[in-house]
Amino acid sequence: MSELTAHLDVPLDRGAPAAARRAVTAVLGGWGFRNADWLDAAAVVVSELVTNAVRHGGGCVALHLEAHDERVIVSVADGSSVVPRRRDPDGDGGRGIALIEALAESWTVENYRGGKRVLVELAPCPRGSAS
Amino acid sequence: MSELTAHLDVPLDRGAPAAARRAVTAVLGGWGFRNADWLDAAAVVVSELVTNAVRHGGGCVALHLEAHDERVIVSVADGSSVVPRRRDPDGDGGRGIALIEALAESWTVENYRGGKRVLVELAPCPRGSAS
Amino acid sequence: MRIVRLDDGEVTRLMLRGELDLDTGDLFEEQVAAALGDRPEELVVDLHGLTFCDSSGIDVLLAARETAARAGIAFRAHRPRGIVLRSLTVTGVHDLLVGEPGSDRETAGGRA
Amino acid sequence: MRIVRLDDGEVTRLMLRGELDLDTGDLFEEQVAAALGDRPEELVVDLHGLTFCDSSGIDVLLAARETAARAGIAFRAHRPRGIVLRSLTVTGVHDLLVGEPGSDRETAGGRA
Ligand SMILES: Nc1ncnc2c1ncn2[C@@H]1O[C@H](COP(=O)(O)OP(=O)(O)O)[C@@H](O)[C@H]1O
Ligand SMILES: Nc1ncnc2c1ncn2[C@@H]1O[C@H](COP(=O)(O)OP(=O)(O)O)[C@@H](O)[C@H]1O
Repeated sequence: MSELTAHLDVPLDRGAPAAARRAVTAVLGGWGFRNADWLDAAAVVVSELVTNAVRHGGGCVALHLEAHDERVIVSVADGSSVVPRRRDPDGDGGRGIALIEALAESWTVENYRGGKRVLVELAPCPRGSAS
Repeated sequence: MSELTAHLDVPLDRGAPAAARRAVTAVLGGWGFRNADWLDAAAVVVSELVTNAVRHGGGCVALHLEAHDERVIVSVADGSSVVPRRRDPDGDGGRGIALIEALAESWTVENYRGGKRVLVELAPCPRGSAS
Repeated sequence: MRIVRLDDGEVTRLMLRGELDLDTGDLFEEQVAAALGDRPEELVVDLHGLTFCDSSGIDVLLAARETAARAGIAFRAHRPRGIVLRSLTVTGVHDLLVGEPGSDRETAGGRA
Repeated sequence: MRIVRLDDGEVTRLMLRGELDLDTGDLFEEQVAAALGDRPEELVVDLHGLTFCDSSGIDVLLAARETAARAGIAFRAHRPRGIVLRSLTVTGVHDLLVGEPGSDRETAGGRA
């Protein structure tokens, strides 16, 4: 594998995070990323990004995946130009970005088609399928 | 939903049909296509297209999905310019295109980036999630 | 996600199976409200069958704990595992929900 | 896909669970070869637990039937359902593999 990409339009509804998780883990599994714990963490990252797009973003949501050898970047674009910010967690949330920061390598935001996209570089995938 | 697309690079190996099936059914489910029998038939079509690309195609394989309202088109591109042809089934196969013709609406082949892509229009999805 | 409810004397137990997220959080909140409405002494949320929980899942777990506290009903989540355990731990809510290490009585002695 | 083998006197039964495709066809072919090597009177391939079968799966099922015939061993697939039944039917191989309607003894009397 050298460079692989996947793109996916995600309609904004409450089922979107689950649908996106399933699609992404199927794609990453097909690309040879088979470590179960790593795929689980990738699913959390995707879920956070899509949930935030549904809750705080707007317009159409597009998910993008790319793997350059061992480096995997997942990004979710939405139509809002508001930039996510880590906030102090409270009874109403504020743990999404914290979870991304804990499970992934890094995240960043780019302008994208009038809105923005949030990019997350996943942690390197351990080799082997065992957890 | 008006027009939705998904794109997916598929590395050529024996696990590719299964990975593509899982990704496609996750994407279509997320797009609101929830009829179980219809998703099963879509999975067969995807499996045939990817299996043929692995067996007879070459180069990199790219899967594309698009839904225009109720119309869903799945296509698989490979690097070979050889055009698939329905052949008389025998002990070694020849049932892939027959299965596509039986389960889907129509299929067609286009030149694509030096190779070709095989496009299949799926049958209209019955409404409701029951089978 | 599916939820099985077991009423065992003073303890009501909600056993979660599947994935807790934006879509399934409502179901959990309804079941919690119904269970607390029957005023058990303790509400136990068994996470053993839960295979996924993101921050919106954590939010509803914390909200359930709050609601129970306000109603004067003891609350405890227990037996999270895999990615669910990891998500609860890295967000720092594990001990709040499950209790200090060792206090998760039903896992202390045997298999988790 | 997983395959469970049951040897019951003269009949060897291979029970398939999961998905039969390009990737899992080899496993099936190995198990068929091993089963036929032990020379039962009949080889029954139970498809009830099979949730998916594409044309490459059909190819290995037909090949198994051929190999059994050449070895003089009776062969029968049975209990396909859902999309597997549909794929076998629309490709016209159902009756060849499963037998004429009514001859699938184990489904005739009860639930399929
Ligand atoms: N896609 C987005 N578009 C606009 N704002 C966002 C987006 N994602 C996150 N945010 C902002 O960043 C804050 C922190 O996000 P997060 O840590 O996921 O917590 P939560 O979503 O639970 O509030 C959110 O409260 C929101 O204000
Ligand atoms: N992607 C492809 N590239 C080149 N040739 C193809 C492709 N797909 C199918 N074919 C040709 O069309 C024939 C019929 O395909 P199919 O009905 O799927 O049967 P099978 O693949 O089992 O031979 C194949 O034998 C092959 O010669």
